Amino acid sequence: MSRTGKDVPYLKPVPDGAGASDDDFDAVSARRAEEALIVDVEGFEGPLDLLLTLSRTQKVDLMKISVLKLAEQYLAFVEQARKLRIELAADYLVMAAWLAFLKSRLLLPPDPEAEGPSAEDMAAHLAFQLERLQAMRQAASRLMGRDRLGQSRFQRGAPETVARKRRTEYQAGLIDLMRAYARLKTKDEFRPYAFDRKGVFTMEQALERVRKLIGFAGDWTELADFLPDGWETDPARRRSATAATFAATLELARQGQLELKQDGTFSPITIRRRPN
Amino acid sequence: MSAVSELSEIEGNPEPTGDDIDPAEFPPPPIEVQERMVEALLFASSQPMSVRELAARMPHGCDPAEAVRQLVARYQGRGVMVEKTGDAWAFRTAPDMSFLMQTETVEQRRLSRAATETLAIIAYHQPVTRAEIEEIRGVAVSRGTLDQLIEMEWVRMGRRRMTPGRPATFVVTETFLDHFGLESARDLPGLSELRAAGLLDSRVPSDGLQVPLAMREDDDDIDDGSPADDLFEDE
Amino acid sequence: MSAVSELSEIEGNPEPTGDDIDPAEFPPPPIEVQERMVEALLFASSQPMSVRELAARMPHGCDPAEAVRQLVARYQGRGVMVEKTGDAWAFRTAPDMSFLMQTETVEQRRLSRAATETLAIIAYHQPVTRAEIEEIRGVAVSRGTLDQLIEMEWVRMGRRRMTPGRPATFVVTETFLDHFGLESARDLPGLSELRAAGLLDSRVPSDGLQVPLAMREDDDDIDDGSPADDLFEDE
Repeated sequence: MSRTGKDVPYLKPVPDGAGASDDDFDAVSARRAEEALIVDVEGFEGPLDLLLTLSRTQKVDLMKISVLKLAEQYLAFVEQARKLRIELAADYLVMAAWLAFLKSRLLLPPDPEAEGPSAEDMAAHLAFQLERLQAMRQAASRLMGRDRLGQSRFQRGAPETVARKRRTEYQAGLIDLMRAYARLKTKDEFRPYAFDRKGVFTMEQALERVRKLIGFAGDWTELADFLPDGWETDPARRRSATAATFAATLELARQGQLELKQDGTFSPITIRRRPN
Repeated sequence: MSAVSELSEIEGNPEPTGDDIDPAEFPPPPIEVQERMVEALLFASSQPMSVRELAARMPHGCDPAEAVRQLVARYQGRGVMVEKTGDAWAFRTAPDMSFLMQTETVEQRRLSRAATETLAIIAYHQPVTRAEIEEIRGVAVSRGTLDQLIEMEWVRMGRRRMTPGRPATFVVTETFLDHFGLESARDLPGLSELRAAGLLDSRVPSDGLQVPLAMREDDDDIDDGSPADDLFEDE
Repeated sequence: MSAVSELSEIEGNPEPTGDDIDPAEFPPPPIEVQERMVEALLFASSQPMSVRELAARMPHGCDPAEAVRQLVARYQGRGVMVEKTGDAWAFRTAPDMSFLMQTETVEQRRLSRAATETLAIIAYHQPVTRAEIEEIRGVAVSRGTLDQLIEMEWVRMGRRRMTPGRPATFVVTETFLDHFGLESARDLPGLSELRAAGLLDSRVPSDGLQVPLAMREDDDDIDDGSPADDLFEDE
């Protein structure tokens, strides 16, 4: 520990057996210290922090700290706070309950039947935690005391920024140019092939239609009878509908839903629902 | 120790306490140390520092002018140099190292179809007005497309056409001819040549592609040289 | 020559530029010049630069690592020095010159005690989970504290711990190392002593041993008890 309690007015070193001291001054200062501690409770970062502060009054290496004594100090602190009608946060009371439990277990002879860690283990872990917290505090303070950038070490005050130049090179060859020109001058020749959606009966449409109708057509029925209404007269539309319907029947035959039959080359194709 | 008292220990960067001592009683540090001081000060400062400013920051009795002189000499031929700006001094990158301070990224991009077509029309029909380009392409020519071609220095403004409104015309540049390996725009191949070279679809009709047009009579002979800025205002 | 016959030539052979020259064919500059290059580059940047970043900016075939080595030696004992931070290098003023720099000092956001302790715990115990930090400090870690450290770029999320709940871990950054003048996290003061003393054990012990954890912290406004994983989903 780099500093002892003597720097802190309310943590005047308490002589061993402080409570029993005859010296009035010490007794008064000890009481003041306790009161200050309580009043300053807001300055603590929780019960562990308070325990660490209290542990310093033992003036021993944290490894050798008496957890029993620490528990008593803490409980006395809580008692004192109650007397002064200072409201303590629930955390502090939870810790008090835990320490009271630990204290009672430390005082009682160990119960061989008891489950879980022994009171000594719990005490040892608490001591370890306090030592570790203390070590981390010291580490933090050493870290902050280093030659920090912007405080004792400095970076270049006027960094020279790297200029980022972006240059775009466009590529175009004479060929591109001439093709572009040819495209423009022959625009009328290159009429894009426009797909005539109105005159096309899709296979999806045909599938849907045949699936619906095949249930009613129990006997062999000509494929032509499945063509949708209004598609039989116009040759282009009839061709599209026939092709789609034929493809659809092939698909359904593949799925095992219907059978196809053709008596001879170019004779009408007939279909029927596949008997179960 | 309280949480509060420890804070100052952690955070409060303890100031060197020697401020009370009269600095004049102490001899200045050796000039080598002064040079180090100037080096650190110039490095960390965001602004060039004058000798007077340096003196104000250095211990009593220092000779920053001499320290600067030595520092300048020390950085002679280094990657950075101590340079005087007005009456102040600063570190700067050595001129021959400045190329390291910029990164250039070259991006290869194909010219857009709109730009290629516009360029082709200008090349084959120059001088040509914007309205004529639009008529040939069948779509409006965006300002960006022409700007891009002008920025690339492939196209420039030509003479104004002596027609109502005196529209500006566009012509191709020497840079364009260089880039495409042409001696003049008249060397642009015509249709039959393209077809002979197997570059065109045979479906292209023979009268579809013209050889570059001769200059039109009605062009304004007075090249006023100034790019027709007003041209773009209607955009 | 007809334009057409020239076509293929033009197409297949874009104008030669200096850029096409294979840089590998040229020997790298002598190491003295490379040292000057590194000097210029590190001087120009306020942030540390890695050897890889240096190499990317230097001509092909250079050996920035060797150049840095020579530069470090050259600046030994100067007013500025070449410092290593993680894998990167930077010029920083020599610490013994700090007394000159009072006006340069950046007013830094005062770190709370909670933040300072949390930072130290992360540095010495990294990678460390929020639960482990809480176990060490004995209080809940507020979201604000970690946010502040992350915002300062001193702390970042590390890999998730492969334990139930896959908690996120926290580690310190290169910016942290740079700020505190550390070459690596292994150089933290007193690290080996702390480890030897067994004080860097951060595992959360089994239930029976655990000292009650305080759930409140002054600057915690949103403590819902769960680690704020959602804030850092990109990790």
